[in-house]
Amino acid sequence: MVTIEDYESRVKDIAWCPGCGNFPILEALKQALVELNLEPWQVAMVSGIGQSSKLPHYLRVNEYNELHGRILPAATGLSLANHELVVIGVGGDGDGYGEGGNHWINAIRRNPNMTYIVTNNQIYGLTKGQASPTTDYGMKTKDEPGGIHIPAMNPMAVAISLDCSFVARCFAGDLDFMKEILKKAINHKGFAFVDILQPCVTWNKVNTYQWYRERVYKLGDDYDPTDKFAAFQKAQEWGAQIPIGVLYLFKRPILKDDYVPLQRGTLLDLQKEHKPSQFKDLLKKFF
Amino acid sequence: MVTIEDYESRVKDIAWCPGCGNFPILEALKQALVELNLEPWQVAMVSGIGQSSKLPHYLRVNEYNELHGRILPAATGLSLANHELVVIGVGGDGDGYGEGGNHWINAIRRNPNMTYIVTNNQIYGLTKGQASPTTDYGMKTKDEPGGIHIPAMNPMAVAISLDCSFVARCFAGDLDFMKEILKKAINHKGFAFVDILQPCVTWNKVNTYQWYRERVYKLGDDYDPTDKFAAFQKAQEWGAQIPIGVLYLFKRPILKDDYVPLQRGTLLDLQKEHKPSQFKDLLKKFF
Amino acid sequence: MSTESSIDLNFRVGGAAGQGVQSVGGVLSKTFARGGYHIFTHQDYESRIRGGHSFFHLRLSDMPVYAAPNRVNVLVALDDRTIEIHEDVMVPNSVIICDRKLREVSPEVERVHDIFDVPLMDIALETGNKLYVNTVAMGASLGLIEFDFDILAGLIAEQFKKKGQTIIDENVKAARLGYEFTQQNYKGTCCYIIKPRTAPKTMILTSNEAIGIGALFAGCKFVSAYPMTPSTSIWVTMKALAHDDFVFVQTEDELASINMALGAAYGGVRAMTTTSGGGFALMNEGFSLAGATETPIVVALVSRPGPATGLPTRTEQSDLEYVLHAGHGEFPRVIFAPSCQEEAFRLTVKAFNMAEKYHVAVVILQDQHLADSYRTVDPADFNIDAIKIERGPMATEEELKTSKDFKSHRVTESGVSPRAFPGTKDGIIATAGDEHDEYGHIIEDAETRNEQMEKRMRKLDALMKDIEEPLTYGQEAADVSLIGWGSTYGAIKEATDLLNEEGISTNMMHVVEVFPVHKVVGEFVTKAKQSFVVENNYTGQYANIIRAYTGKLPTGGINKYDGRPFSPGYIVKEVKRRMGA
Amino acid sequence: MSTESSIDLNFRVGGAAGQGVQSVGGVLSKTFARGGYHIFTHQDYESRIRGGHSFFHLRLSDMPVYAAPNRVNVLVALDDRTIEIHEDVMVPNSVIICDRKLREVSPEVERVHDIFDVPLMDIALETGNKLYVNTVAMGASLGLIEFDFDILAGLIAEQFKKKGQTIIDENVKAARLGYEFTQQNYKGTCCYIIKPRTAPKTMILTSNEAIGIGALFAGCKFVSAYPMTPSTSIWVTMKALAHDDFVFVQTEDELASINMALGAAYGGVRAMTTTSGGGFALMNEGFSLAGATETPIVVALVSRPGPATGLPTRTEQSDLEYVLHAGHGEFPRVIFAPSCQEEAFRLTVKAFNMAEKYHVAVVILQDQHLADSYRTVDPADFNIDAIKIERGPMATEEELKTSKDFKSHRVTESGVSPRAFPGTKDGIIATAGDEHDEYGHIIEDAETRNEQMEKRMRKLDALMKDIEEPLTYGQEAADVSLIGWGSTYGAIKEATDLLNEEGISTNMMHVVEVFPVHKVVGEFVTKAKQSFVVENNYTGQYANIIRAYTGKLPTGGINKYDGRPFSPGYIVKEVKRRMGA
Ligand SMILES: Cc1ncc(C[n+]2csc(CCOP(=O)(O)OP(=O)(O)O)c2C)c(N)n1
Ligand SMILES: Cc1ncc(C[n+]2csc(CCOP(=O)(O)OP(=O)(O)O)c2C)c(N)n1
Ligand code: SF4
Ligand code: SF4
Ligand SMILES: [Mg+2]
Ligand SMILES: [Mg+2]
Repeated sequence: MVTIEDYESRVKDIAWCPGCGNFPILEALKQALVELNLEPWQVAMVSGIGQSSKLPHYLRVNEYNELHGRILPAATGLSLANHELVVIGVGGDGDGYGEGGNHWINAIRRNPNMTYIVTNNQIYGLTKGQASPTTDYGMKTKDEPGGIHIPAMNPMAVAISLDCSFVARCFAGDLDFMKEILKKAINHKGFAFVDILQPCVTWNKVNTYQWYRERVYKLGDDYDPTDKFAAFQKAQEWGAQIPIGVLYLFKRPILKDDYVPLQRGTLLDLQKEHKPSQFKDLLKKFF
Repeated sequence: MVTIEDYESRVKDIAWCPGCGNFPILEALKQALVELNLEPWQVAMVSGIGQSSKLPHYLRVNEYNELHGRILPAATGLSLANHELVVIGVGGDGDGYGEGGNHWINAIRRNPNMTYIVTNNQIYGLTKGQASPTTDYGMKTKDEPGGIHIPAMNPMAVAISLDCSFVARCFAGDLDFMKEILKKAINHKGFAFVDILQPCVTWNKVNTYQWYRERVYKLGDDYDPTDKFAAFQKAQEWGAQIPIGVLYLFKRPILKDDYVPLQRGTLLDLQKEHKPSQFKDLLKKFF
Repeated sequence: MSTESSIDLNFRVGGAAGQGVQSVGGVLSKTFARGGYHIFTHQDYESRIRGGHSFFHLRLSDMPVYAAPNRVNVLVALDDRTIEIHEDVMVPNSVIICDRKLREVSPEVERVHDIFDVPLMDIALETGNKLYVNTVAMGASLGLIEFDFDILAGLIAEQFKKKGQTIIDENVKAARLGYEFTQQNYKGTCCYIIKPRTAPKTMILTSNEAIGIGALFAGCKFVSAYPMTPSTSIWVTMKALAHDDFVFVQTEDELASINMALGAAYGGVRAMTTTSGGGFALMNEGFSLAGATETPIVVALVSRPGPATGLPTRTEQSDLEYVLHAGHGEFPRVIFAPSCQEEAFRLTVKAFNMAEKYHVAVVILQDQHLADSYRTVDPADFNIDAIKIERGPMATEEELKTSKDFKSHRVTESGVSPRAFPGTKDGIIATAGDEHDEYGHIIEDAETRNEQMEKRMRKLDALMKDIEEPLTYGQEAADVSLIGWGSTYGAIKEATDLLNEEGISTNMMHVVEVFPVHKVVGEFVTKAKQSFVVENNYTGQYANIIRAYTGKLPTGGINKYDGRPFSPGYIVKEVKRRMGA
Repeated sequence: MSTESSIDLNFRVGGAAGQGVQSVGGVLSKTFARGGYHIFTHQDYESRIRGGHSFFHLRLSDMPVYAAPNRVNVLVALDDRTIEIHEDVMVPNSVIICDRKLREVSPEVERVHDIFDVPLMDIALETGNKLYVNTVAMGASLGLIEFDFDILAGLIAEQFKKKGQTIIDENVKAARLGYEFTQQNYKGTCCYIIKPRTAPKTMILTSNEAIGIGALFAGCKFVSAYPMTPSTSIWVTMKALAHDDFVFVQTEDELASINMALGAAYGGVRAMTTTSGGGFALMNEGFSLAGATETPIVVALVSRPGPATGLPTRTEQSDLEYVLHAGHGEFPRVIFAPSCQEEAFRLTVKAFNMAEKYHVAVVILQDQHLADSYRTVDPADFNIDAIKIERGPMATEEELKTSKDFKSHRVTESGVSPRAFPGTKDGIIATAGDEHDEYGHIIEDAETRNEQMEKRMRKLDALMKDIEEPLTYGQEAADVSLIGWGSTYGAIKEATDLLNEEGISTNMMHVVEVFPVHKVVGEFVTKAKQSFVVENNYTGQYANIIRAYTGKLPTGGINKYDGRPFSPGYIVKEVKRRMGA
């Protein structure tokens, strides 16, 4: 039986501000992994650069800490190299929708088997409070005291428009719900995209725990996440009411299944078996 | 009066294949500019790299021929430097949705005042027929004789999900309609995104003139492009029926209007008036 | 600095991120500056917003100072780790200020050091808010040298102006209580009485701020950038100072940053982007495009230690050869590396002129150390009236009207083609990243290629005449010659003085207009008996450049790559080691 | 090649893109190869799919050949511009094949050249399809030297196998009619009777194909790439040969390409990405990450002339210093530059071994010229049985089980840390692009930074012992020493022979394992009386590297940057000019 202690990191000095929304996310993820009875060595996390991208250092799993914005290519490569790994990407809203935007829309299209968590604090945390693509219109930041004049991106709507196979939103202030969604995401076959509303107690004085708490509500059992238009409509809600839960589910081919060699085993297995002589015949074509 | 001869390029050797869908696009654009009575020097085009990105060389306008995928940043910069210019970006589907994907989603969000034409031949033309993000699922290419196994991106749906201020589709086989849409796009205040179905007679043997012609139909007068959900639903049509016309219109602030200095004139004017002494007082803050 | 100076006091404030280390250090710095003294500061911080350990080093002198030594007279400990981390650089007659109610002090430390217990928290609470701890610390520090309290009070009033009179009053009171507590209770040996003096007024600023100001004065009207430590403060400064006088776009990534700036520059405005090494890596393709299209652009690259994310808040000079060769293909470029705030200002203005005179990319290569260092400077060195805006040769309206299309890339002797902006009546201005003819249209033939390639490369010769000689300092014939570039200036200069004082005859050459390489560089190496290139990097990049571009061979290198800047003492020690001394 | 050879015939087929220039040239090449001859080809084409002008140069010899001279014996004109463009490189006793019904020939050309009118179109139409024009041209060309027709017929049959017997028959007939037409009607002086000879069988392939094959044999299981001329054919080759034996991902951009490959490599598989200069520019940040995380990766960079998009289908060696310094910060790397197909194969295999033995990025730097050149090679040089797969030191299962977490970056003497893959039972494998400790976790302190930095840089010394000596050729003591690297090998070697024959004693050194620099390089320069570095670039990049890394100074450079490769004759001329001859 896997226990929470198995996920105890050797890193003790956590570099987040006290009260940061990343703490409950870390906790929920650990609990989810334990409840799924996954061993730490079976899990590989890929993160970018930003506050939440430090997260994998704070639990005990395999980890490739990438550059800012490049989580998804590396995670895709890793998931193809060894599709037995449970691959989880984690990074910020700036990392994912800003620097990494192109990878995000294209990973959705490819549908690798992995979970992608965006800790969406609607701000650039680590670089001290600049606007991110999800910063609300009009929010005042340190260097834009007059307020941000570019409307925020709606990641849920975009992901749905791209037919993402799993689209969910959670709130860092609701640990149990987060844990359940994360378990679903990890169990999902394909690209599971989870945007987590994450209060940044230092730089975002608007979208606070309380702000979110007053607005989020859970999608009910009657909600049908396979209805694209309903999902698209639901995704527009942002203001007085913010839905959390699995917004959209779409069945589509998984990237790995497209590859003939991966039907025989992992690519890593194939690598281990490799013998140059197996290709000998191939030289014939050049005579 | 501006005439079509004014737009005659000094470049005579057009590097497109005979029959390429880029020819009518070039023609439609020229006619649109003439009918809008714009002088060539008032127009500045920014293109990327690919077959259609050669287009600005084939008409007589100001031109910044960018790198592959980087049309939109340069066009945005240009439109802010001199907002009196009529800025038009043109490039391929690979250029815009592949290499340039991140700029596309973020330009939509910023809403600079410009037109962006994507000549969507659903293939990488110049590099000899690899799949692009819009290549139809299952299409056989030279290096994927078994067929492309990743579903195509739906640029209309994505642009709508991002609240793009003007979203249109045309077909290169219908010159007049194309011209009218281009005129609307150029006249539009804000980011006007026009995806043109462009037959590539060399590499795309599926989506031919005929294939498109059998499928495209014009949106009727009763179609309301300001209804987001209707537009999103319309955008899903791809197969037996492909709608062309203005799919979506959304009023939102224009990038230039956010900038105080640009209310006084163009940035270029400001540049010309610049005197170092105007900032003299600013040193006081450092004492 | 040399020992001629009579005052050379080093304060260090240590604490966790978020504790206000920077604000204590910053306010003290400004207080001393207003009191007529010279200061130099160094900031050491981690890549986090709260916690960890950071410190602010403040050197105070009656002479201009350009570097921070690794020694401390007054240590202000705001967190538990400060004493443990810095105790070994405390000099004789130094003092550690800490609140013993908040911090435990080990008996060993106690035995060795003068611990001055100031009830920071009690005083803060007494004045109204535990947040005033920092203000109390400022006062206590100042009290130690009996500096004029009113200057501090005035600064506090300015700083809290927006927060209202009560807050100002409380803070001033907190500071005063700290000041008085020290005066009344400090009995140790670390007592210097430093009175404000009437000296010419100085400005106090960091080198990033100097770049930001330089850009504004140079008429930079467009900045597109993506946040990246330690470069961000350049545009933050610009926005704070002149929000309504230029256009700033925070882009989605650095690919967009450089290409947006290129679009703006093509449109005729002076454009800049700012970044650090990782962001510059993403700009490389656009940098090459600037070369091909001959679009003038300025890139301010503020380096940090690599590879990859490396040490994101620390210092290194490891991007020099990268910048020199960055971008595929071959094209001219200019590299400036400021040695101090004044030079950062001057070189930034010059960068915009060079870019537009020669239609090239100019990189201002700076590193975190200098970028974040406050120093007092003589305002005369920011001579606004002397600034000339040189935009390079322009096409006449006549030319545009009479030529059907414009030759943006006309082949000229200097390689520079007269310029015109799109949107000029009758002008058709075209350019391409593909090889092109004079009109900017794509070509395939070898002759035109050669013509355009040679035209572009000729600009390097043309602009060479604008490159200033490196600075040399010290005796003509010396046993040791030190060579440096960029931010190491202060440390090397002080080391040169110290070595000479110790009887090792030393001179130095310092390069700020780094590329193209001035001929004096090779001559200096030739003349030197023994030359050491001092660089904050591992591989000795400038030494490589000297060999490659002058064919001369420096004797060796003094390198450091731990993310921390050189202190003068470190260089002295390394020189002596090499001299077998 | 030297004049010792008795046969040295140069064919050139010119036409518009889309006219089948490449297919005519390719089929003729293979015909000659099967007939026991050596061939070398060069392809010149524009960045377009139809129109413009392109040509295929085919050199035929009874000796191995490594370069294409700029002279032609048989010119096949498929378009109007061929004659005008190539007539000045026609040698005495040469012939121009063209269909006078399709092409007009000017009286001046007529006066100077032997124009052989072949009714290509009539014969094509007669055999059934105007598309057979190319097949007729193949036959006609072959007829001129009375080569064995059956070899061509056999090749045609293979090529059209999928299209059915009728198509095969018609094509064979078209070729035969062309062949016979020549035999019966050609009366000029360009008649060589070349009979197939029984020579050992050769393979015929391009250097990009050799890299592709090399990667497959080396066990490269993962390629992520974005299409970019002239690199694309590497993975196209791999997919065509072994679609089901490795994983290929066409990415959205080059940022994704390299980072995806890094993810796969971290996962334990051999991974590669391919690109050209512009794409490599976009990969720079990821390249630096490979350095920081010590992830083994191979980058095949096939260069074209820059800056920016430059001349996208042409050749240049202008990315060498860029690759050497690419990526912010400092970290070791290896650069290989193949000189020919055999070396491309060998070096690719070695690249994967080096990457995994030392946990570094290895760049295979090639340029369009060689990438697209077909050449006949001895299959013995593709010795599959000799290939060793060396994956470097691995952690034992025991180690993983007993240590709680794994030290991915353990500090060792060689700098190489034993490796483990994620997903191994009980192993926790972490790494970071931030500076990290041995476990791969982020650190901020100077000591660990130094340890890790030094550990990484030490690998350069360790791997140095695997770097092979450069090839030297020619007499020991010569008046002229030529130095080259990469694709210029053939031209320089032939120039060396020619110069010696002309009485200018010449030797050469050729480098393919370019970085780190082997000590023989400096020694060679020291020994040389006069050394010239021959490079397809403007700035003399390898000469720069020699100066920077050996401190030795070559006499000068022979450079070319018009997008076209060196011919041996060009080098000879340039050497003579420098010798005042
Ligand atoms: C290429 C590059 N550009 C910029 C940076 C600087 N940088 C580090 S984190 C960050 C943004 C952080 O915002 P986000 O991704 O939202 O993460 P958060 O800190 O808010 O969790 C930036 C811009 C970088 N490391 N690399
Ligand atoms: C950074 C970079 N990567 C790759 C290329 C090679 N390239 C040139 S055009 C092109 C794709 C063309 O496809 P598309 O944009 O759809 O244009 P089309 O030719 O189909 O009009 C590619 C990949 C390049 N020029 N630059
Ligand atoms: S700055 Fe914000 S996101 Fe970063 S650790 Fe602090 S609270 Fe969390
Ligand atoms: S390849 Fe296709 S897109 Fe390119 S010019 Fe030819 S037909 Fe047009
Ligand atoms: Mg964030
Ligand atoms: Mg296309």
